[in-house]
Amino acid sequence: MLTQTDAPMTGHPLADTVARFAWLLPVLPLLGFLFNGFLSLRAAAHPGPADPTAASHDHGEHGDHGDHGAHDAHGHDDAHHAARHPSAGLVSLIGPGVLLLSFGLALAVFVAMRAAHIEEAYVLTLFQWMPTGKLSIDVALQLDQLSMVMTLIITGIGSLIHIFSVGYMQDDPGYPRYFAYLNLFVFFMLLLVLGANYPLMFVGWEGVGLCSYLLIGFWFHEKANADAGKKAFIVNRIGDFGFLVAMFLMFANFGTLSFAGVEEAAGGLMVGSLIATAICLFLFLGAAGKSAQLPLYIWLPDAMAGPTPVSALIHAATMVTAGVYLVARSATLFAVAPTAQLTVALVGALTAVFAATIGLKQWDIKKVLAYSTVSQLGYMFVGVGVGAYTAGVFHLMTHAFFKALLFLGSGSVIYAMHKAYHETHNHEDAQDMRNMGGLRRHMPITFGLMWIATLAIAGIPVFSGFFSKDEILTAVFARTHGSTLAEASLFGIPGTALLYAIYALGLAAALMTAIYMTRMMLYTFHGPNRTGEAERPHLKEAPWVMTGPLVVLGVLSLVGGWMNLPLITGGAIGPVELLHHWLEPVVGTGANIVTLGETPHLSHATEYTLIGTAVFIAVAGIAFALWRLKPAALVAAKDAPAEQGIAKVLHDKWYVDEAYDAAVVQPTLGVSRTVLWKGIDAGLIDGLLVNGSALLTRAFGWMGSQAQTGRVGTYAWVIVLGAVAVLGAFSFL
Amino acid sequence: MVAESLALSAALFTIGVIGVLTRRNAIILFMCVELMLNAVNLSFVALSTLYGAAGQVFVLFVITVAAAEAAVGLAIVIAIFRHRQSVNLDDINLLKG
Amino acid sequence: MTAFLESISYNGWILPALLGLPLLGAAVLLLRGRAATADAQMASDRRFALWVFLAEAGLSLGLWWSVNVEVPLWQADFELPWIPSWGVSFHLGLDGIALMLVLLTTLLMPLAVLGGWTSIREKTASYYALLLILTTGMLGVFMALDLVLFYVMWEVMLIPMYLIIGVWGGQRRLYASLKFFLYTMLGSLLMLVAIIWLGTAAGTEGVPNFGYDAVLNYTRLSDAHGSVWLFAAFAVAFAVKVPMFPFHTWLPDAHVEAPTAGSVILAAIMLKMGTFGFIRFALPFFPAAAMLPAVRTVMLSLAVIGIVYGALVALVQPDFKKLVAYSSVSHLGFVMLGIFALTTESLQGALVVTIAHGISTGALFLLIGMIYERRHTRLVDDFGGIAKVMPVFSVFLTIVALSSIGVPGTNGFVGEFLVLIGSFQTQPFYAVIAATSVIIAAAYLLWAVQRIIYNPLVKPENERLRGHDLNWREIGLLTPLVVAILWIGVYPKPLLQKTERAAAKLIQYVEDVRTSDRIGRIR
Amino acid sequence: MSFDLLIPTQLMAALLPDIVLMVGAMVLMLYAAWRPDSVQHQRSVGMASIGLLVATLGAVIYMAWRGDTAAQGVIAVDGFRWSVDVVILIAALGTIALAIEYNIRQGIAQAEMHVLVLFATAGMMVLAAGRDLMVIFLGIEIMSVAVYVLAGFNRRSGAAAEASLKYFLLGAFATGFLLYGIALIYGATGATQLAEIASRIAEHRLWGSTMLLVGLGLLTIGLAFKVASAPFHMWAPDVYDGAPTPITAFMASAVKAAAFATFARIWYETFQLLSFAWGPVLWWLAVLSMVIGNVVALSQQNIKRMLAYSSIVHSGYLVVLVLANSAAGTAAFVFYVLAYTLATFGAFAVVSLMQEGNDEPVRIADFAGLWHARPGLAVGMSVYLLALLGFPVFGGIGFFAKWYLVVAALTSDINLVLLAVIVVVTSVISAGYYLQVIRVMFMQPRADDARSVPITGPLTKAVLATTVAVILFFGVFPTPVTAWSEWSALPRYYRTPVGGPPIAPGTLAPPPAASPAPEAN
Repeated sequence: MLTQTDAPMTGHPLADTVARFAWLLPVLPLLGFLFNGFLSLRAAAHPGPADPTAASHDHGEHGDHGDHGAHDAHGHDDAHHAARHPSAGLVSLIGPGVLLLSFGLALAVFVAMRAAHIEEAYVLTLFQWMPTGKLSIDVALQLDQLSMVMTLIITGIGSLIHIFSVGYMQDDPGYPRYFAYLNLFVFFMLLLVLGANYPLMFVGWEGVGLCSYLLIGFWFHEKANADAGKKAFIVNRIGDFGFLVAMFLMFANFGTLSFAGVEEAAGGLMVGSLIATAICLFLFLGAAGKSAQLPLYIWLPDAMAGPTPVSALIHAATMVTAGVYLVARSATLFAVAPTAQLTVALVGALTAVFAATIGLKQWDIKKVLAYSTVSQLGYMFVGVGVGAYTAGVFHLMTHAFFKALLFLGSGSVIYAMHKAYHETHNHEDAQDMRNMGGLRRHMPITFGLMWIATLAIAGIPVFSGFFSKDEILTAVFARTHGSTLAEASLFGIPGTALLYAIYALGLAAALMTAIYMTRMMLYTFHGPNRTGEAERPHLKEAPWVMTGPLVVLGVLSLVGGWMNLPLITGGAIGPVELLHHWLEPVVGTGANIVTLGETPHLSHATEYTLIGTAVFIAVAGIAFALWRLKPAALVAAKDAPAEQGIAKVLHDKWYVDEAYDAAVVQPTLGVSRTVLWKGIDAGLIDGLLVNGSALLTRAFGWMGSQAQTGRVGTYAWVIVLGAVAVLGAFSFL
Repeated sequence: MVAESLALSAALFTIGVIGVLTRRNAIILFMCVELMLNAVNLSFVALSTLYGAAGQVFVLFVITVAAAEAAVGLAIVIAIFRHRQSVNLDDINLLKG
Repeated sequence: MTAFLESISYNGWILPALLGLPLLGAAVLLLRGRAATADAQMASDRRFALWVFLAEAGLSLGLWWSVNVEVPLWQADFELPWIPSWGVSFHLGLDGIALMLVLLTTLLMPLAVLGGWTSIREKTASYYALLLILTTGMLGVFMALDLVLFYVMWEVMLIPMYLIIGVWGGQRRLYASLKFFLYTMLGSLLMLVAIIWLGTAAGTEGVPNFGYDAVLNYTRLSDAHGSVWLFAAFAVAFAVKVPMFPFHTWLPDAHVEAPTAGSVILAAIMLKMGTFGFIRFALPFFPAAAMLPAVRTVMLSLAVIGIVYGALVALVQPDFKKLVAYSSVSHLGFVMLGIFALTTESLQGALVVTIAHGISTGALFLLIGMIYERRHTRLVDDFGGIAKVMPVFSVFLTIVALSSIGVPGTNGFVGEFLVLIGSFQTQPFYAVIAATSVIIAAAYLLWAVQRIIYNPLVKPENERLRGHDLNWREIGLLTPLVVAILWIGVYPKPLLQKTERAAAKLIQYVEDVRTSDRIGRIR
Repeated sequence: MSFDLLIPTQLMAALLPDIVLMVGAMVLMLYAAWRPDSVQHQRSVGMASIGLLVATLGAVIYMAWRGDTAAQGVIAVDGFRWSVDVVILIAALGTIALAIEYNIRQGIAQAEMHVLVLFATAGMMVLAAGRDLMVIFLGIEIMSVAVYVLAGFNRRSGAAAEASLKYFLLGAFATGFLLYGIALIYGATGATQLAEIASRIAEHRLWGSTMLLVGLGLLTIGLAFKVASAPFHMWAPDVYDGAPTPITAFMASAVKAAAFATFARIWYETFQLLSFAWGPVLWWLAVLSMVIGNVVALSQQNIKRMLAYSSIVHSGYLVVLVLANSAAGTAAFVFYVLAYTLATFGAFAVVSLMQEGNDEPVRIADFAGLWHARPGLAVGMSVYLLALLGFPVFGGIGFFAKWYLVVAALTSDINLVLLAVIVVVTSVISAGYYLQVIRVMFMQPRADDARSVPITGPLTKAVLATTVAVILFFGVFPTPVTAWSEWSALPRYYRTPVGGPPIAPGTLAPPPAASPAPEAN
């Protein structure tokens, strides 16, 4: 096999640095998981007077009579009668602690990597995993610039969210379990980005899916939550099927599954190679599943059933971007498959618009953010799809900042709402924006920080989202000519036309993004408060352990754009294209193939025009929302009339879930039950063939038994008939 | 002469078989069987003109055996008559199935 | 370790000892005096049986070191004349594949006993004696190097299992046990004819020879079309046992009605005899016939149909045990696909699935048994919210279900991945269809698990389970299984190395025969 | 030494065991009639009969040990004869052992029953020895007349009387066919000695002779009736059902073994060249017996009738061995009848224990829960049934019997592959009803009002223990039995010299090499 099996890589510049201990990066959270998991089970196995399961039982009943859909932060129901979990203190130390350690280590490795200026990935082989026949898969970690970026995001934002969770989940009876799952998630996520081959990446890939399943269904006593978890896992599995087939194709054609090996093999392929196209399309199916793209996005909005920090970490900042990482990781392979790239970009663009339309009409604050996430993920796919890998990863990063902030901020809001409702024993929906309003007076810090994030996601200049989104749009435009994509075609439509369409879709999505985000802010923080007189005094800003991480994220959302300032700024406000240069060794080859070996070139005039358009769109969106939406006119959820017309269609998410249910789920179940089980299994095989032949035999037996009349006459006749037959046979044979 | 004797023997045998098939009285049935045996005896006797005394020896054996059978058979018929007061074979079908 | 084992000439006596020990145990169980009360009797019987099984397991462990899988000779070879004039000998031996299955059997049996520790209350001596006899039969199948011995062992297993299902089973035990028996017997009797045919044909100077190597030597030159009927006779016997679609309908009934230990043994070990039969007999004996395009298409299609069909039917099962039974159909389809795709990777994967399925499904049945003992129902919809009241149980159930789904990091993934990636090399079409089952598998198991341990806790019967979480015996017997699940998932290399040589040899052998143009003796 | 059977003294010497038995039986008959009927007397005659049988067995073993041979003649002096004798004598021993206690339980005081068994046994031994159609006829009749009486021996039982009458009438009817067959064969060949007939057929190229073929057909019918092979089987269930259970066991085992012995001998020694004619007929007899017997047995509720149908199935199996027409076939025959006799005996022994009045049928349902009441009996019964099924280890020697049968079928010069397949496939059906009994015994509870099974007497116990032990022991170590049966195979020199009829198309022609592809006959 290729590089990965030459175990220690002694010659590598990173070999003698702290990078040797990179295996600790995932192992630390794993230890955290084991420890927290043990604490969780120990508490469960020794029910005492302060029995958390008993408390949670009450809690379960409590939740049942609520009739208002998915509740977040249910745990707080117990606040007044359940003491904090007995091992909460220890858990609060370990859970975020391991993450911080991991983050520290990641920073150290990052420093070492910066110092070393490596061109080639550092592969840390731990042991052989599945060596058999021609197949040789190692458990090996790959440290390069891309995995480094991802590791920093995961451990960094992960740490913040862990800390936030200490406050957010403090009264939940499943506190240790929560941190166990969260730690396990980080372990798998790090495995995903650090794995040096596709199978190992797949381990992380499925592992994060598993944790996502567990965390979505964290409050499993409500069927909807458990259903959402299951749905996420199964839809993800559809994508995983694609990932698997892609791996089969790689092994069948390249004989290797390591990143290095595949990259080397892909480099030898012609542009437009059928094999590469097939592999990439299957990989993208996997990516679409994990990153919630059309047509597999349906699980992500439902995934909001999980605790809000989980939504922030898994369903916004890290896991859902794994698909983008996968494409970036396979940059060279995608680069030789322009048809696949166009597919990726087109699906991304369509998803961006589609999800944004739904986001326009959601009332649940988390649902708005969920569709926004789907939409932004579409953006990232547009970026990596057109071969602007750096742009995609850049947006991934800034999105991680501002979307985590938005989710945590919404968590803060929900926390406050819930506490208020809890004090007054009100069972209104704490997540419905129609029940909020005017919260800026009660939680000013959250309010301010969330506006930063909103401006960032809308693409207002200076904020981080502006730079990354603009870079993607510019890259699309730049590739309409003089790239492999422009020369390729999809379904007979030339690439150039498609790219223009994608660009247009991108703008449309940007416009809608600005609208729905402003809408969310208006309804949540502005206008009159709609909670009710009793609740209003209880609305408070969250404790510092929660707002602290928000502040950090707010800063990052503000300045994150500086990590990859466009060339056109000319270094006026800071060094340009930092991220681009950093990632060059990893994705450069692929990017160069797409652009036919040249740096995509646009005239300054064009570039300024593009930037201007984007900014105009963003501002227009915000302005439109401010102009049209009247928070004052809104009524609380329980008094709100049902939507009509297109609003209802959007609110009901284009009825996609219903369509899938009718077209896929019910037919599968129905066919399985009536045709396969009752029909073939019970009816044909068991009924007709097995029991039928037994019955037939018995029937013949009964007939034979009846023929045995007991009369000598009958017997004599049979003897004579037999005799005639025998004699006949003897005479005529 | 042999051929005619054999034909007669075959005819007698067939008559015996038909008798067994058609009659319902145990005694008559048994007589029909005796007829079959004696038909065979006729064959043996006829054939012994061709091959020597073996056939005739056979006939003696058969007569002896038939006598023994008759003794046993009639005893059995009496036994069944004691139980059923009938020797009609259609009445004797306790055992069946 | 190896040196120590050599010093006691371990390889010389271990195989007959492994066969004999359970029989001895069974005899002692049946013949020793009765205890005063039924409870005392039960306690003493099960303790005795457990000790015998533990001794057996301990005894067999040495095989891990003593069997040298790199040598292309039968290991721990043991031969005694049995019926010399018929060319039948008592010949035992192992290769890497058989080694794994023997160890699976010996190590799983104590757990199966522990699984039925409290639920078997009547006729305990007979029950454990039957389990012991069954063990001898199963081990014999894996060890036999003589076709007659193999057949005898193959059939011997039937009666104990028949009685275990029929006497200690559930509601419809009579139907299920008879179905199990007749199905299996119908399959194996055709094999009997084929075995006799082969043995007499392979003999010299009028004396048949039923030795494995002799028959192999004889059939090496067999012609594809001539031997296809013989292949079919073997294949049907094994296909029933596997079970392959459409011979599978005995399995759900048998599984559902069998007591826990019976289900565990059925799923974990007995089904593997079918796949083992293909690997050890059907394929090497009749490579040309098995590789006929038509035959191979049929086998691969049935394997893949089994995979998808089993998964789809499992999706709609209301009874959890039945669901797991159908999932077995699906998993064993993977094994068959791996075997008939005929690459080293796929065959190795098939072997891993064999072991993995044994562990995971065995554990699932143990778990079902545990919840059944407490709740007296297996209907998925009767549960709900169990995680609230039995968290430890739920953790185990989740881990085991995940391994059955084939989540990476568990044993299930390694096997399925290797099977699929190996099969894709030669049979991409079938491999891709088979791969769709990763979706359905997640659907049926997660859905069932969700309905059992998650969802609201509304039924008062379930509420009463509070405080009846798994006890230490149950935790203790599940823990080794979970450790094995994770160990094979994370570090399957030792396992793969044990079987690598045997697998590669088989593939090479079949390929050689297939590509050679020799006209065979069997026409 | 080699006997010259034309010298009367040497003929007498070759008949030593038969003479011992017959003379002893006559003496015992006088003794039996000497005293008034009583339980005591019945028992003492029975014990004396057992003694006589043991002595005869000793004589047989002595003769076998001497290894004598004989030139061609009216009787055979060969291993086959001795082996069949041994099986028959074992069956007779078992019958009397069961009958002594059965009679006491059923209130049968007549001591002549045992003597009749001895006479029937003597007839069977003549059958086993006979190499002359005349001797064979005599043997059949000696046996049959005694068994006619035995079937109806329980005079208080209407069923027994009916059984006896049916057996007698139909038996005599079939004897007519048999005898006519002998006459025609005699007419066609001019000989009654088997070897003589064979050589005349070869010499005069008689295979086209209609007279011979019709004679052979009639002979087939007569023998098929005696062995209860379908479609000439219909008497068997009724007679087995009505007869006293020990006698049923005797009929199912010894009578059948003796009739089959002569069947096999005649076909092997004499009619090999006519295989084109009898091959298809026997093929169909075998198939019909297996199918009809199995299928009808499945619907039986009465265990004796079920075992009767099962014995019809076994007739079918044994016809396969006749059909195989080879030395291996005769060896397998000996093996099979031994295994079959032991198993049948055991099974009927258990049934005889379960029986209350003779007219009260023993139903399979009566076995329900027997395991809980009498575990030993239940386990024993299972062993017998599994032996009948041909199941390895638990069915002991029964498995190797079936194994040997299939070996003989597959190594025969006649292509019997399909028949072998039918044998095994139909035996799956038989599993259905054998297991039915095992299942009610083990898996159903004992009914509250179930009849109590009487304490097993010492003789019955001995029969049960011996049969189980032998079945199981030889089921694991079959070598002595295989060696013995190979020793008792009919020697090759009996076979007619080469040269035969042209092989007609569509007949059972010996293929150049056995083919795995089964083809229709």
